[in-house]
Amino acid sequence: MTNHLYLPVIVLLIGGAGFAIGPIVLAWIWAKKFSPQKSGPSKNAIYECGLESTGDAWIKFKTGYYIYAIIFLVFDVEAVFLLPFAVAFGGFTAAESIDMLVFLLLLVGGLVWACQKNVLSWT
Amino acid sequence: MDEQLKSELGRQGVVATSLQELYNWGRKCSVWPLNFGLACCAIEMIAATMARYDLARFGAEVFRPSPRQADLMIVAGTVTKKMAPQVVRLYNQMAEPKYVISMGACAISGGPFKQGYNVLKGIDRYIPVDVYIPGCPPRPEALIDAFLLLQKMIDEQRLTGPNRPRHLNADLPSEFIVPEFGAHDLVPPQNPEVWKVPLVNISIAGKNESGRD
Amino acid sequence: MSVLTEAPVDLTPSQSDDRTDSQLLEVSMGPQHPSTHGVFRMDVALDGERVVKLKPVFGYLHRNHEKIAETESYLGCMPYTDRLDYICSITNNWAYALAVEKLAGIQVPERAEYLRVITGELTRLQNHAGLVGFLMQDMGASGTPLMYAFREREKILDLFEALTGARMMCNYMRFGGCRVDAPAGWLQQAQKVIDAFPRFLDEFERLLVSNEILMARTQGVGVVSREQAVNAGISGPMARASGVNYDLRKVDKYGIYDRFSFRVPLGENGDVYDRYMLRVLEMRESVEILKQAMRDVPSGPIMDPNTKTRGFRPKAGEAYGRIEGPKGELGFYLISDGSSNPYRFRVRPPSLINLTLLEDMCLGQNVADIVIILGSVDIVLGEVDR
Amino acid sequence: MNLEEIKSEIEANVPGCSLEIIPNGSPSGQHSLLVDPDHAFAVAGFLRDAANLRLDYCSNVTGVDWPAKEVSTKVKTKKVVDGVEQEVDEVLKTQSGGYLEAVYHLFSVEQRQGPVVLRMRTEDRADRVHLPSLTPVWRSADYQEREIFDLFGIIFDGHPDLRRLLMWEGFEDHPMRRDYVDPDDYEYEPTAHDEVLKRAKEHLSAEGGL
Repeated sequence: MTNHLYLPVIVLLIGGAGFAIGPIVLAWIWAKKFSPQKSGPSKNAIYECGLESTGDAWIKFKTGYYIYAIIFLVFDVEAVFLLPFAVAFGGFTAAESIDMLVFLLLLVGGLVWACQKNVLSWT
Repeated sequence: MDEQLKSELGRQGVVATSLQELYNWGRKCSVWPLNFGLACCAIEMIAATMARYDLARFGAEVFRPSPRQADLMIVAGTVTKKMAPQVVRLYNQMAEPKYVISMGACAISGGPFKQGYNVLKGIDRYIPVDVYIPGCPPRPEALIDAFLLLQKMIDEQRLTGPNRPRHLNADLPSEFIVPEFGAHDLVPPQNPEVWKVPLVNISIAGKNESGRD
Repeated sequence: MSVLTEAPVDLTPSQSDDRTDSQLLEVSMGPQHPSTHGVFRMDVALDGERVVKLKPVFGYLHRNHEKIAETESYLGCMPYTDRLDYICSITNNWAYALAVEKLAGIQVPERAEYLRVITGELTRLQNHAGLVGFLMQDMGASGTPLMYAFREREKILDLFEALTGARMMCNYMRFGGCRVDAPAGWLQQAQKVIDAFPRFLDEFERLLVSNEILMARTQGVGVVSREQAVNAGISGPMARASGVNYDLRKVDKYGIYDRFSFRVPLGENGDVYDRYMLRVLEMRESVEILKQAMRDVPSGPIMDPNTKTRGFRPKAGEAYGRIEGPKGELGFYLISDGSSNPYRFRVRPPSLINLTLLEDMCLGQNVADIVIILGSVDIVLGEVDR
Repeated sequence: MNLEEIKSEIEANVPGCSLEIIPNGSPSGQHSLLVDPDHAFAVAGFLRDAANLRLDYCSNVTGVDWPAKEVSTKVKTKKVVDGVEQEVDEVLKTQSGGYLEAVYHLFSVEQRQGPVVLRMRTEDRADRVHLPSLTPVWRSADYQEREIFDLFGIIFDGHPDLRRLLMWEGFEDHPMRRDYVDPDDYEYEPTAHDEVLKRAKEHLSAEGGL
């Protein structure tokens, strides 16, 4: 095993996974051996401030929430794309910066449409 | 692994513990109480968590609002009959291992409001209580003393063997019946499994008034 | 090309809450809830985040004070009044003692009146300090402002413990005076605490009063108009925040409050910010009163010699006595039939009656604002449910 | 404005209402005004809106239970006893009570007026326990009337939302009445004495002895 190119990455991966999975497996084995499962009807009931919860939580929400979430998602992903753009900002030729500009303007256009339709304003 | 060897090793910086001690040490130093104040004792409980009495020194300042993440229920205040089903349901919904501190005279036995028609005469009629703190309201130091007592109890719990604690014992119940609201009183008025009335030698014939033999 | 001329489909969410597209979420901010300062339950119907219906449910701490009082003697009821509004026990005692003195026509010596004003205003200070801390905690500043507020409260509780023997349940007043005189050095100690209090208030005001988040979250939230407040029987700082100039210390002039010069702060638009500012300003006024009271405390007896508290049997009759408690107008309505037990012992609970407008204040607000509105009303469940 | 003037003013403005001043024995001097339930709503509206009264702040609403009881009062009567005129005190048996009562303490915020005490009485304590609700006049009476309905059983007609305030929904009797019997929740006490001993014996004998 000459020093394989990706050796440190693999070791790091296994170490990380071990740290993550390890305690969970340990706890699972511990629970299996020592503390038995004691679930019952009252324990699994929905917790609502000590009362028996009535009504259903799966209801139709106002559409405004859904649109708000989608717009947030779009700009969240856009921020991820902007990261490499910001890192390599120095050595850009004209063509590349125009491409980036088109990408940005498309999304800003979307934002302008949303504001103009006052989707984001909340009564 | 006798004590003398252990303390010898301890002096040289080598800690020798058994799995059980490690398990109990870990659990006793991070008892998370349920955010559950009822009456005046709750104010003293809040004062105990504030800067002056500082419950954080004992690892218990994290007050979790939801029973799923709490492992200690401090019944701080008067448990009324309208509140009793909620207290028992919250106790059932807490994850094992769970403990109960009955704080204040009202939670122990109804306290000054014993003759009230809407007052439950003590929460140990429905759920098992681990530590009782007398007082009305007990001082914050008394609550900290209760925590120390609870930590000592957790420390002495055995992992295996016949008298292992309830959460390690499959056939001991972890849920208790939730009382219903009846026409005049809670139905059932107490939980016979939990509330065992010691023999009260009241002679019905009423020979000796004071109730003693 | 008829397609083009067709009206564009309107995709925007309709601002008016038409029921068709969204259902209501029934949730109960129930007896065990971090925001309710005790066991108080609100059944809330939510349209998304906005409150559409709010029904409070009481009774989870109904400890039957009034039924038990009918089997207790007049003196025996005094410790029960500590547990009514268990944050300010001395003002409860004062209200009950005042009602019994009105019922039986008892006089109170000078020094006792001064001690009553001093301990009463100290109670108001620690109640308002605690409230400001809890209000910040409801707003999300979890812990830190409450630590500062409780640091001040602990100093005052030490004074009470030195004077009456108990931190919270002082049982300090008697019909015709006070139970025990101030021990040696207590007045100097109290003077030190009073002198240090404005520093805490300045610190609080510098940190919080002009804090943008606080102003953004509380201004215009939970508005109560002046007429609404009076008609709904709202009293105390909550009524004065809506501009109702009705402070029993100035109206009834009970005790010796007419000897002190202090101002009564009033709010304009009755929202949560005004109520918060009311408490901060009232703390300053209380410090003024305390300074004047500490300056001229006379010496002398603290109990009216010819009233016996043991076998106390007032003549048959009734009396309604009230004081300006930290939460509002705290009244006791006593009916006596000549025996040693009160025939009817009724407490006028300011916390319960200040909650009358809770639903009106919360309709249309966000869920997070309910928590602040309830916090600004300043309820204590021992007094709400009695 | 003492009570007589208020009484005359009400009688002038509210036709046909029968008012009665109930004297108050204690030195507090807070005499009260008994109103008959039919005109109570009109009287309340008048008291709130009258120019010189303006009692717009109903501070306290209390329920009181007066069970029927014999009141024997000694009365000095002149009686002819075997031909001689003599002072003889005779025991007079009068029935008092036998009704539920709602007491309203009214104040005026504008004119800083003292308490005006308004009383309403029901016919009897069993089934005719209806009284008009004054919540539409003073919103502050809302929860307090619900509490009186819960603990005393007075049914307030016209109340927007008359439900039990403090006890749970299924609770049946009215606990603050003088003749309420406590539920038999057994109080274990190691050294039971007098009151608790009596209850413990009743409980144990009900349970078939020990």
